[in-house]
Amino acid sequence: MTVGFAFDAGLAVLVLGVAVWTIAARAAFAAVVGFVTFGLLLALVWVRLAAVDVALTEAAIGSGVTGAVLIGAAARLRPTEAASAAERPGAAMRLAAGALSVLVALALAALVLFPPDPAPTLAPQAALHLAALDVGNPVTAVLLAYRAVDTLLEKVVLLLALLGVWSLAPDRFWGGAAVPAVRPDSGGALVFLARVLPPVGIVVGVYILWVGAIAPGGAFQGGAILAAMWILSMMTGLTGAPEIGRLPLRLLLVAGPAAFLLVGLAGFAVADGFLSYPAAIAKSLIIAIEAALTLSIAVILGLLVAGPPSREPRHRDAGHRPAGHGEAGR
Amino acid sequence: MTATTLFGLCGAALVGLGLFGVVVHPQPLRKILAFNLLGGGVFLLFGAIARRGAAAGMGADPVPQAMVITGIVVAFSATALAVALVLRLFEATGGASLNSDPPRTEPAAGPDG
Amino acid sequence: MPHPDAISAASTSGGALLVVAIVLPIVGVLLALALGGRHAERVALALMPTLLAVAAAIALCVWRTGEIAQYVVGGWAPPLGVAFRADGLSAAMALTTGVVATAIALFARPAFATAPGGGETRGPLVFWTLLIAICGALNAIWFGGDLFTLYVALELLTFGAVPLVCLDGRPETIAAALRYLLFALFGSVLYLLGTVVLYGAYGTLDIVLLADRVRAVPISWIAAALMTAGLLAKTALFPLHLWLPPAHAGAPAAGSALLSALVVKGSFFLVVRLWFDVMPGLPDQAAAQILGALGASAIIFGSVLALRQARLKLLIAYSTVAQIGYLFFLFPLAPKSFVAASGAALAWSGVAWTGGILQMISHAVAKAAMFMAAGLLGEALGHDRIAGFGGVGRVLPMTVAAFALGGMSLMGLPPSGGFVAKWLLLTAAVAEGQWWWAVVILIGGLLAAGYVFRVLGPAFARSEAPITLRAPVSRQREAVVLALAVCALLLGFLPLKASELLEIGRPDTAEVAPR
Amino acid sequence: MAEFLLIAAGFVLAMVALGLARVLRGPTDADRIMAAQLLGSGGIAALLLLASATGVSSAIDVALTLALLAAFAAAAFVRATARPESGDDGRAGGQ
Amino acid sequence: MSALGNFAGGFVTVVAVTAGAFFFLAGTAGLLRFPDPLTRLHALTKADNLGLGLIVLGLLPRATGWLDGLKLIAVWLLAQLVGATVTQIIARVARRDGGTA
Repeated sequence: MTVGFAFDAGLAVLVLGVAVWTIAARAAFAAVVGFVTFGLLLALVWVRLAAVDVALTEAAIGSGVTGAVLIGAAARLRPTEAASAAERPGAAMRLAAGALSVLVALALAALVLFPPDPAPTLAPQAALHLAALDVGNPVTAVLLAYRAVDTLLEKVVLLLALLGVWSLAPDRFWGGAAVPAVRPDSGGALVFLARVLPPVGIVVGVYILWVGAIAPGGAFQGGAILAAMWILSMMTGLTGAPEIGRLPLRLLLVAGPAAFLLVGLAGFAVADGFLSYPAAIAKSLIIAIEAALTLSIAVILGLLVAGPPSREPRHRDAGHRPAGHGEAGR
Repeated sequence: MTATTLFGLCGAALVGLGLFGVVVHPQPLRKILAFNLLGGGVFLLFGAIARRGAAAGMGADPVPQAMVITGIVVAFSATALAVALVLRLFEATGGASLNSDPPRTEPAAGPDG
Repeated sequence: MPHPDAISAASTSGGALLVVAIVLPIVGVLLALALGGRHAERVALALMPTLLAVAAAIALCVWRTGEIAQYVVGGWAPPLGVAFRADGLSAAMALTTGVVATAIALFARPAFATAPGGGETRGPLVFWTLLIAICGALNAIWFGGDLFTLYVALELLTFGAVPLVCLDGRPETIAAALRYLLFALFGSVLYLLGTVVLYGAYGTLDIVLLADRVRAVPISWIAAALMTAGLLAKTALFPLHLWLPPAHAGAPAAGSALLSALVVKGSFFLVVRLWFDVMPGLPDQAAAQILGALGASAIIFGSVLALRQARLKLLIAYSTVAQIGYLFFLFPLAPKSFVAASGAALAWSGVAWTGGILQMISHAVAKAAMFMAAGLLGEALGHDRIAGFGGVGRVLPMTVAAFALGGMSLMGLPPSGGFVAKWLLLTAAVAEGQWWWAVVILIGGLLAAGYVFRVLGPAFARSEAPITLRAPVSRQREAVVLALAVCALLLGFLPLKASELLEIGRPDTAEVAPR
Repeated sequence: MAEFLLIAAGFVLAMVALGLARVLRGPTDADRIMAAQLLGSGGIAALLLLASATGVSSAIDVALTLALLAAFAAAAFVRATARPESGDDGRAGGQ
Repeated sequence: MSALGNFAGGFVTVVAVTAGAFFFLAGTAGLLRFPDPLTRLHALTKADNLGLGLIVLGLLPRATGWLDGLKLIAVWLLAQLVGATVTQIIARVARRDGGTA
């Protein structure tokens, strides 16, 4: 047994242990903290699996932003826990669920233990066209070129999730902003952090975006870091959440997918059809799309964490789009 | 056994664990957590497959990696929407239980906002 | 779908239309979100007929060539890249989507209007944007040629559908939406798991390439089981149907129509794709019988529960649970005999195939009409208690007639589309010697008659008290609903020739060697 | 040298595991939230050692990301457990 | 880099990383042994941050370029900053809740 394998075995056991804790913990808050550590450990696993792009995504999203969403929710839902504990399913149901889960896990384990030989892979084919795209990072090539249409659809999924969250607001708040449930404290360590961290975070986020063309990184990871900085700033009240009815905000939201789509459609005219890039400028186009996407992703993620608007829009007649009808208000 | 197999098995176990949690936990928030574990297990299985497909100077097959990244984004979107729904339900009812009575279609079943 | 050699890695002449069908709604979503306000409604109203026209063009193209239309995105041929494909089935589903969505858009106009000069409001913006998004997601599902692209499209569909359920913001509908979301997410993660297993085994997720590579080994079975289970949860097949009635009944009428008519068909369509196109080589007698049995239980349970509902929208929602059941007779009745050597079996399974798909289409059209009719009744009367419907047929004859025409399709009365669909399934069941499905089809028809007449009986009865309408009903909206209901009826008059469209892209016997 | 670094990474990870076993059990939420901090230092250290041992220098970017976001859990925690503000309206939280 | 430099670098790495690992040991020991959240927190953050610093120091000679070295130092600085803040936040919460479960 090599040192590397021993390390991996320890890591796997730790990941599983934390996962068991997440399921078994009595209090929801304890489970959520378990889940956040699970995300952090998973980033390590991805590095061990030679998937640094995924590790970056997991670190930024899986632990960072998801953690912020879940921890906030767990703290707010604490009063409901006692009531729902009474709804635990009976022993028979639990036994059946356990049996089913074990069955599925065993079937999958069998597949893992007896994999097909040789292992199927698309790596050689992906490598073949990298030169034509002039993109050094094969994962970026898959996301932005070979399977660009998946990425495009996924961005629309993000937008719809945001619209879904917004749709939960009461009518009178439509067009308004999400106000944090608690008053931001002006002094304090957190506010200090929220002042100091964002400049660093922006540099790192832009670096991750830029390096994505040649090394692990890219739009989503970069955007998630930028979003995290914005969220931190909103959490501490340094910046208010924006009003969702504003035209500039809406334009920011759709800028990334729109740029993606425009370049994709331009492919009909100047290249080999939808979502194909002219070889000479493929790399520049990909970086341009990624830059636009990063911006939109950052805004969407930030607003997803901020939640539905909880305040009436302030400029009812000014601004591009007066929103809401106030008679239902206050 | 290789490290790839090991993490593949880890993924399989996570899927089982997540499946169990999704079915057994009554609280929506815990179901969401379990769903995320389940997703993590699926992604890990995919990661093991990608690692086995290392070729052409790449440490892992990039196609599954890209799909996992897309999957993580989708899973996050789902989590955010689900959490927002749970919180809204809590605000509206003071509880977060799924076992409500079947909805009474109130007067004016029409589409009012 | 045919052998991979039969399909080249290049796009076919009409292939670009597939891109249009998928990209146009995405453009629409972006425009609706960015411009907001009344523009969302305008974009949606302009887009729905356009999509219908695009679907018609695709159907024409497929019909003319008699072959699958294909578009290779970005010129990257599968397995590295992704292809969109349209066979006869996809074209027919896209057409159905176009017709139903256009009708829904016209119907929803007054309900989700934004006052001219007024500001943007929540309901309209969310509704119109999601309507566009759902059409885009469905088109991506009909035309997607890659299992992972289909996964993203499925999620798109879920995210479009869930907020519609709780658009009115009442606690019950929020709970219904949450339950729907959890079921749907559970379903898609299982689907994704199956996809992962397939990639690990065969190194591609392209449907045509997979069809050639999939072998009848345990790994294929596990993948198929996981994906089917996930899709069944999304399709709300009994016993995974619990989420559906509250969700479909809770949405505003236009939303209910969209959910019940089209959204559940998306995941069902993928079950069909999975068994008939991805894994045609998998012998599936046992699985097909299980699916058929679940379908039969859905018909019985759904219909009985529909009979017991006091509220009209819940009755219609439970009838969706039942009508979904019929779709699953496709699997035992149009089994691999499609691919089997004997010519006779081929003829009969072709019948079951046509019947099953026609049931999918006619239920979509009829159910949309019925939900919208129920919406009009609810608005007019101020309630949707079936007990309070006495004599409403004399006041709102068009609406009740639309409901009745839709009901005919559910019962399977001639000459509706539902009649032809059920008749074909029945014939296939008898011919295949699987008479038990025929019995269930007949019982289901009787039960459907029961719950439809529970509504129509009092509605057409002479009522003692004069009916007072709480709100006037727009003739235009009634006309839209009636027109859609007539469409459901006309499906029964489609010449047999039209059903040949559904078989374009099916493998023919000569090509498929037994594996 | 690579082996030495891997052993060190494993050792740090073992310490993290031990710490996790302690803090996750509580008893207070303040204890539990320490788990995030534990990984914020130990997890990052293990990751850096790993990156150096295997020569995957891009893994440093992962560590950088983790370090940036390490405060998130704790920040969300204090925000969520702070005293709720009275009234949802009227406070001008300007941009 | 000369052979001597290589050797010196390797020496620094071994010593610093070993020392760093030791501090992690100390931090965890404190975490396990101290009685209340505040002291536990204190032990943890002080020791772990020092441990991380030493490990970064040990890895610097192995960095493949100036950018990697810079990033290593940035990681440590960030961890310091974030660690200090988080410590203060948790301490405040622990004090507010009065250590009650």
